[in-house]
Amino acid sequence: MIALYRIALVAARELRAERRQPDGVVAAVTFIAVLVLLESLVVGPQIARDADVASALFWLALAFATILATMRSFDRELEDDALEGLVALPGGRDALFGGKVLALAMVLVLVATVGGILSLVLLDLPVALPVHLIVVVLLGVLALPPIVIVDVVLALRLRARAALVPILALPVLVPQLVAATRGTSAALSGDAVGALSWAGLLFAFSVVYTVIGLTIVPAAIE
Amino acid sequence: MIALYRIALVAARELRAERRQPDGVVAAVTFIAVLVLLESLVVGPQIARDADVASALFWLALAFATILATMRSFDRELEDDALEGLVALPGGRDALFGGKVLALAMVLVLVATVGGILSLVLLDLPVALPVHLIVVVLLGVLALPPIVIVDVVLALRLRARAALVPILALPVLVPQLVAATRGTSAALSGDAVGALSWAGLLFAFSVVYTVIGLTIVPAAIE
Amino acid sequence: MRTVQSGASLHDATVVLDDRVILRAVNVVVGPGLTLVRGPNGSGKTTLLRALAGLVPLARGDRRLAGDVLYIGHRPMLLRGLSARENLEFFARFRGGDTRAIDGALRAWGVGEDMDRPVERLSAGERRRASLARVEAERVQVLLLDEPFADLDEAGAVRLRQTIARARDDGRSVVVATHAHPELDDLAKAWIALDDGDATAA
Amino acid sequence: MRTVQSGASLHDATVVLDDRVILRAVNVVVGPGLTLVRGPNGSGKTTLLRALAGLVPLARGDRRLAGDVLYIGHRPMLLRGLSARENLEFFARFRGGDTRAIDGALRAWGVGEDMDRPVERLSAGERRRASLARVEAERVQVLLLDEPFADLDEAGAVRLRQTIARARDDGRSVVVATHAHPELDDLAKAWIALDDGDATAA
Amino acid sequence: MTDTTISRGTPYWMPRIRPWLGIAAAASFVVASVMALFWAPTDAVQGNVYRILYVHVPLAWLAYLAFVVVFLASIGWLWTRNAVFDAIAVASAEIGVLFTGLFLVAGSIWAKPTWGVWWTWEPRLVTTAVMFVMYVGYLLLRGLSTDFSRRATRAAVFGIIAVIDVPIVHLSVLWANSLHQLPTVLRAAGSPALDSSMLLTLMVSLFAYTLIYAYFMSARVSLEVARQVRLWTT
Ligand code: HEM
Ligand SMILES: Nc1ncnc2c1ncn2[C@@H]1O[C@H](COP(=O)(O)OP(=O)(O)OP(=O)(O)O)[C@@H](O)[C@H]1O
Ligand SMILES: Nc1ncnc2c1ncn2[C@@H]1O[C@H](COP(=O)(O)OP(=O)(O)OP(=O)(O)O)[C@@H](O)[C@H]1O
Ligand SMILES: [Mg+2]
Ligand SMILES: [Mg+2]
Repeated sequence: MIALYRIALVAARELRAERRQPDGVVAAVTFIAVLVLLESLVVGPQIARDADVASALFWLALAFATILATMRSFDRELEDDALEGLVALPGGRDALFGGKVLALAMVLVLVATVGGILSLVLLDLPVALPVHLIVVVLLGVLALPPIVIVDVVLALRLRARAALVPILALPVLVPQLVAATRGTSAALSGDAVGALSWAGLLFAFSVVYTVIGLTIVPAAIE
Repeated sequence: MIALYRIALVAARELRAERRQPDGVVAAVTFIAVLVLLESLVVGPQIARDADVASALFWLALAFATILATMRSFDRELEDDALEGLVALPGGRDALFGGKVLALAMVLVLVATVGGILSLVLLDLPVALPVHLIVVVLLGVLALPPIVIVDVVLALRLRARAALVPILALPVLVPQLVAATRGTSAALSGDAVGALSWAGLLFAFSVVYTVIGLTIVPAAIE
Repeated sequence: MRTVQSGASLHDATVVLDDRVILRAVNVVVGPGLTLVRGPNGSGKTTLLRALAGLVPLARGDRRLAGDVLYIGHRPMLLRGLSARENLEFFARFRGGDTRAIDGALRAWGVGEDMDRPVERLSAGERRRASLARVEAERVQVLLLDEPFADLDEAGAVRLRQTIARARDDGRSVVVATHAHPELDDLAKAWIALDDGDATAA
Repeated sequence: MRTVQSGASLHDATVVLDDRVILRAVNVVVGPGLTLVRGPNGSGKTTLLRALAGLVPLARGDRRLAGDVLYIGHRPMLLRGLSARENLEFFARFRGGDTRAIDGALRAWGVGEDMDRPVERLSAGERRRASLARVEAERVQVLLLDEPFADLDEAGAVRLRQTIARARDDGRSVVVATHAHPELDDLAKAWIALDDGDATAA
Repeated sequence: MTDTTISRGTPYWMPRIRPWLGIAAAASFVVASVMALFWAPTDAVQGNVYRILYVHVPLAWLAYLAFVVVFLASIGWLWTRNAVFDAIAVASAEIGVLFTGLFLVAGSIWAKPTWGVWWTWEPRLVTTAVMFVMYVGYLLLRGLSTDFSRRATRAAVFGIIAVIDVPIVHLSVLWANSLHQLPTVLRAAGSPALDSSMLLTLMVSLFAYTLIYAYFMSARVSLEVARQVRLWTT
């Protein structure tokens, strides 16, 4: 109980710091919008409207948004040794991971919702199975934060941090991104069975990584 | 003369700090490689091997690598107020932009070379005009840093920095990325005139932005 | 090995950073009252405090702790973006305590007017004061303060001495690493002298 | 307006940060010798020094400068990743001077052994010492030191006082913002008392 | 070091002419609307939908103008440090973003019946969207900056860079495979390729929207100057 309360406190602190930048979420959304714009401009409109390609772009953009948001969150913590202040609290080490995952997941759900609607409208995509699409996107979004946060924590205090994180994170994210892309594309084009089985895989990913994170992250922080 | 010497000093300092992290360049290259892999995996090999799509992915990845590398460079400067130490030097304000552009361009040339060779090999692309390709890539790489550095300086010390920089930089980079993509694709598919005229445009971009940067960035730093 | 009623202790603790031995087989027992850590620059004071707080992995030896620890390092450890009040509220809630003491503590430390401004907009001394207000707001048994006088003006230093004296009188364990401030010696019960990684207790 | 031979001055300078007035129509003329800036936490000492160094935009008024400035703030301002020696070499070369004095200066400040380690691996006091070695390595006319005693041990503080005295005797303009350290008053020629953004010279 | 100059308030004639400017803007808007809706002939190919032209095109041009004004005011601020330039820049940027949003929507509404889609990926549309995002970014940058002169300086630098997109939007139709109308009025070779009564209607609309822009500007600049004065006198 107390552990959950502490996780909630860390998440609330994170969200508050995030909200102080009134345009934090706006920023991430604009980022996705710019990426969608950019890619369709360089790739060409026909290709960009393909259900596979559109989903791939969306998930790549979301992966980057996650990495950026996570790094920003830890950058803030490293200034003035705030992270150390948190870790020095009794139970601080254990609450860190859960709190960050929770906060980041909430931010990303918002970003994905707005960014997804934007992509649908901008690319004028037909949606065959809206409910399946929502389920897939939600599970895909929940699968992203744990692994990115684990990587950021591992890379913390290493010098090449900003560049190291994508390297550590992206290969591990590849399976999830492929699953999310296939699932999204299945939901867009009406393949209900495909969408649900990818969603199941995504759910498994997020459970596995969350458990791993809760177990090993406390040990990885000094 | 003294101004050039100072720019060289700032660039040398930057490169040295960069070299201390032996994985700086490696990191950026891996980043590009992962991105190329990821996209070809989710988008499908046929589409990914298309000259247009391959160039587009390469340049998008390079744009992100530039943004990441620039932000990392300034993160390092903000720790312990090192940037302030530089700006407080006589002429420091003026040398900052030039030095950073120089250092970053050198890093990016390396990254683009290795990343480019990697993409060619991984995607098994035929190259019709190798010399033109080199010219286009070189000019494209030189056109990226000025604008990214200006935007990072503008967003310096602002709270939503990590999110603001891509938002400010990417739209401004769009024309350059389109030019670089078209030029690369022309060089890959044997259109010599096309490649050269896009290269000329890229050259114009880098000159214009460098001049603007050298003129107004000093005013933008406090 | 002995048991400690309230406080912290290191037994035969060796700390290695960067392949260099920073603390060498240190035995330190901190009990109620004020313990002063003295030693020249680079002798390992910060590392010792961080080891007591469990922030640094021990290469050998072990650490015992009775009661919660409040560690305040060279930097104020407040999260940017949040105000001083929000930072302190977070810490207090996290410990399961209440937040009633916070306003009073911040006001007593002279940052009453600035307590709702983001901490990165405060001056160095104001930030230090806000972080020291945690001592009153969290009321924890073991206090580890690393160079807490830095950036404080005369009034702030007086207040800090009073705070330390009061904490000592309350039976809390207070460990302060600081240069100069000989007047603290009158309050102290124990001294740890560090020299290049070797600790001698007095 | 007067002319200044060597030194720095602010005329009718107003600084606004965050839409709040931090310095209010301040007139300050700093000439050769030691000028002490005194004032409680948050009174604007750092802002005054930064304004003299040209690091903060003036909302009104202007700044004059004769000779180069060396400003060292609350933080040591050394670039992480580089060693202390490399940092100092960069600064010296940037000013067009030579780098011969650097090794000696770092050794004199007690960081001779650590001068080739990356600065982020130094202790707080060692980092401060490395940054103060710039005073000897760069030999600039106008020195602006913000709370330079922070984190220094007794030996370091003694060395800093000697350094300040020597710079004063050489006819350099030295501005030091610090709390306590009343012994500096004997060396000082002028005082600036800051109170909530208003400066009074003495 | 240059001083920041703060104007002592809006020029005395500003508030006096503003009502007249508003009346003129409203009147010419009514005239332009009547001409656009009833007087101008129906298009031979598109029928009545084409009338969106009279909103779409003037708004696009005025958005260009607004961003060029941002550019000039930005140079003005960096050069003179006169705060009134910053007021002009922010006012013009906000109005420019508004107008861009409006002509994007108008174009989109026009695209549905003529091209069959609300939005498509072709150079003019994409570059317009990029321009929109860029100036939203400009406003974000302003919003995030804290104090006055930093905000003004940073925004000015970006305002100077961002203007490069205006010619790019204008020239984007010349790229291969553009669906969008090629330049019909503002074209290099020869006179406008447009029916003369249509052209007249367009010019009257342009005049009306220019007055609206001027009216908005005068109101927004005064507001901003008043804020500056309040800030600097407390
Ligand atoms: C969302 C969709 C659209 C956008 C973003 C857009 C954007 C623009 C822009 C930026 C201009 C100013 C051109 C310049 O002078 O540089 C313009 C002009 C114009 N647009 Fe559109 N437009 C859109 C849809 C349409 C549609 C559907 C039509 C008609 C089929 C159309 C017809 C025109 C015409 C006739 C002009 C005047 C061209 C000239 O004389 O230069 N637009 N549009
Ligand atoms: N970046 C900033 N934004 C807004 N206000 C600031 C900023 N930095 C400082 N201030 C405010 O300006 C005032 C003066 O700050 P300054 O740092 O100059 O004080 P100081 O005299 O150096 O204090 P200290 O003794 O604590 O170092 C303080 O009230 C502080 O809150
Ligand atoms: N992260 C690190 N990696 C490697 N060595 C370190 C690191 N941090 C500190 N050291 C070294 O450990 C030794 C002790 O450092 P510590 O910070 O504990 O000293 P200190 O007594 O607190 O000094 P100060 O009075 O300067 O604060 C120093 O020699 C320092 O160079
Ligand atoms: Mg220490
Ligand atoms: Mg200060």
